[in-house]
Amino acid sequence: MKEKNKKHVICAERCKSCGLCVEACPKDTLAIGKHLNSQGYNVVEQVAPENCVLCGLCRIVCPDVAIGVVPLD
Amino acid sequence: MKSETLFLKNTQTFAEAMVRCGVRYHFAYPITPATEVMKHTAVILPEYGGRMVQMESELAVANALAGCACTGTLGATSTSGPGMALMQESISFMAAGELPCIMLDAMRVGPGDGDIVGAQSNYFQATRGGGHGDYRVIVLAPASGQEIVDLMPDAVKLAYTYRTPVLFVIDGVTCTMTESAIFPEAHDYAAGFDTSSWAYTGTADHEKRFLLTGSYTHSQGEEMNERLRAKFERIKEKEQRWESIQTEDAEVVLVGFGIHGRMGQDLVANMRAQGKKVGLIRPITLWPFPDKAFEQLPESLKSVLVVEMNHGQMLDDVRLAVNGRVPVHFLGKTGGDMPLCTLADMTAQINTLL
Amino acid sequence: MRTKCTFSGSGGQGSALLAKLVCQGAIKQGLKVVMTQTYGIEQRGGDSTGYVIVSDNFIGNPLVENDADISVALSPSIYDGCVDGAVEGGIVLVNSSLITEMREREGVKQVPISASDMAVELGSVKCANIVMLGAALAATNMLEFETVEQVLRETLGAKKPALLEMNLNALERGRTVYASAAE
Amino acid sequence: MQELAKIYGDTLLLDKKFNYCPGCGHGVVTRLVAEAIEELGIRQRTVSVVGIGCGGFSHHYMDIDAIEAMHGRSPAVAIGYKTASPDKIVYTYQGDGDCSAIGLAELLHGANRGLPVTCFMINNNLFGMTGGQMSPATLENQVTATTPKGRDVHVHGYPLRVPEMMADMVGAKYVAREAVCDAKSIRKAAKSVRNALQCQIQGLGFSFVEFIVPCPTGLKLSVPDAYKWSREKMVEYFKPQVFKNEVGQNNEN
Repeated sequence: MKEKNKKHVICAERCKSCGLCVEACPKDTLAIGKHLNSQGYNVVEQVAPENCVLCGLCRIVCPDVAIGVVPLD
Repeated sequence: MKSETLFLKNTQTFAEAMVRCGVRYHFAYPITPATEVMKHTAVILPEYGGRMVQMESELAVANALAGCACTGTLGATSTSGPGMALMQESISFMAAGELPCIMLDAMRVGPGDGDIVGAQSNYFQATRGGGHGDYRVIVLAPASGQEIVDLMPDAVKLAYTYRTPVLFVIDGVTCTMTESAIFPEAHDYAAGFDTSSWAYTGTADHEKRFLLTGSYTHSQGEEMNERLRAKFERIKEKEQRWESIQTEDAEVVLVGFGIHGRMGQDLVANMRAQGKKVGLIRPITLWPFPDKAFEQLPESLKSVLVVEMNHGQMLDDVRLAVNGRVPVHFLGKTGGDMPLCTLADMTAQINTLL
Repeated sequence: MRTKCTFSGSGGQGSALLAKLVCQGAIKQGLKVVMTQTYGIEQRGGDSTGYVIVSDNFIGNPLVENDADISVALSPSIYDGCVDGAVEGGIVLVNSSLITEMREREGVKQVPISASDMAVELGSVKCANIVMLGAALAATNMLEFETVEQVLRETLGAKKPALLEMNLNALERGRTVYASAAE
Repeated sequence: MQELAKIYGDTLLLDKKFNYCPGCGHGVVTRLVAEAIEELGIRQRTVSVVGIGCGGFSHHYMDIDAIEAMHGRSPAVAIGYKTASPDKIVYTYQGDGDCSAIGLAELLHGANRGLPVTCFMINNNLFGMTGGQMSPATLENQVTATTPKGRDVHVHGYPLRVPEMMADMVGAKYVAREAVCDAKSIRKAAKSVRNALQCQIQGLGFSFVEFIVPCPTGLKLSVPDAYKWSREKMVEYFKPQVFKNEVGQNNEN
């Protein structure tokens, strides 16, 4: 599949735990986790990575440029 | 453009002088009597590859001028009292942002809407400013068309050397009188200054820059203010300008700027012809105020007479400079058909002081 | 030598032009000159006065402060001001076509000249100011008559030759009429 | 972070974290502007003139020169700048208070003047930085810090629709209202940002985009609720649409 050239990434340091990506994800792969970043926010994490279709909607809605789908090196 | 003598209204002389010295963009809004400047630049600026831009208000004018200055380009504006009032915020902004520009306040009578007749009612507005916070702008007060021409190269150099607005305040009487002035060959004085170290021209040749006149931390604000303070002190030390006439043995010294300083030259000549020991100090920079002119007042001095077309504004600065050594008297007038103290008024007042 | 002049009229009578012509003549003769003006807020129709000082040295005081050596009063509305604004020993040229009532002022010589009527005879009421200019030159020594003729040629000559002829006539008429009227 | 930088290029400074509140729509618009600048290859000749308010931060996250103007005056500053430097790309980034309250005259005259500059108005329908007071865009009956019983339109007037006023201006060549309340609207908004800047690059004239953005902090709502509120209430009154588009069709994508 074409999407195999890409991967899902989260920049934990930038996340502010707003949850917009969690809401936007069509496959419910994301959730606010327990881990705190240095800003004191509970960082979002992929709870069901196997369901991720690399659609990139999380990147579109994220107001902090903290998440997205990037090409593999 | 070769050297030539032109017979112009002094507002037009101002327009010619600033364009010949490098002003390329003139932002303005019509207001009597400053309108003459924009009428003139609208005609001549295109010949120099520049443009007069009429804006929707003096608020917009002053901010467009700031935007122009951000590119490192020399811009100017011209206005009168009420317009000057609207520009105060942006003048504070430009002083804080260290943006060079040339401004003219063709002073008329206030307060409020006031009247279109000439006055010197904006001395406080010019030297103290109505903008926000601790700031100063260099204020020049020429007394004739020729002096407007002669001061303009300096004005541009001051604006760029110190990166600050330079404000001409010229009473409406001087502005609206017509006389001849000798213009030297045109020269773009702004072009001689390298603005590449500060102008906000895009990151092609420098690291990201941004103009910030506020502060994100209290220490940043303090640092900005200290830097400005040091600059203002430097200007105060180095840039005081004035003209003194026969003060060495004077019993009364007349102090007047602009039109009154100019009339003072005739007054001193007339009174000296009658054997009366009168001298004149004519401040040319209103900020920095020429304190140094008052350092060497003679033993013979009995009093000082300040003459202004207002209720007594420069009077404060003269009193500070004289610092109680002799009495400082005041003669002032605002409004009316011929809104200034006549030579006869001044002579009568001085006779009571001799 | 310093001559102070006041040129007054109602809007459209050309008092400002009159003042400007004197200035141009002065510059031509290498003299110092300063012109100030007063006018109403309205663009047209108000009273207007042009003050001119012609001098052979630097003019410190640029104002005519009720000390005009020569005054021209073109309309009744400014007549009083012209009489009061003259210096002791000064001359007031009165446009007697419009100013029918004159008042005495001691020490000031008032010369009635029916400038508007003469102007109409010469072709247009608009040249009444030039009639007065001719008279003012005759009344003072501030400028050479020929200098002003030359100024008129230069300012009007190329663009409006017909007007030039009329104005030159008006200037001459003013000069000759002053001599007889001043008797 | 380095991995995300790969897709954003040089304009967005990802080592600087956004100072916006969690869920703030400014973050989305700031990113869209940065992406468009990157895509159009204009970073080194672009200058941002920012207003006073939360939008004032926007330039800090981009590697471009910037001018922090006085409250409301950014369009006038931009016009002065563009007059002196017509080869530069100048855009303003202002909130609805800066743009449509104190700075409405500068904005509208700027639009009408038609000089090719771009103004972005980020409409979160209140004054965010000063703590959620009523702005011209506050909806009728909406509770804010200064309208504790809701905006009384008989006292404070009606919510102000800004691009509608420009649509008829000859000098304005690209005028749009977008929303950034969900993925679909954000994608459309991205297109408008590009078009607006393209309009300037082509020297066509003034361009303007208003963005309806949620301000969870100012609205005192959870992030999802604030987005829902904006999608339902704001977008109903401030209808997203392209009012005018004179940008060359070949630049559409």
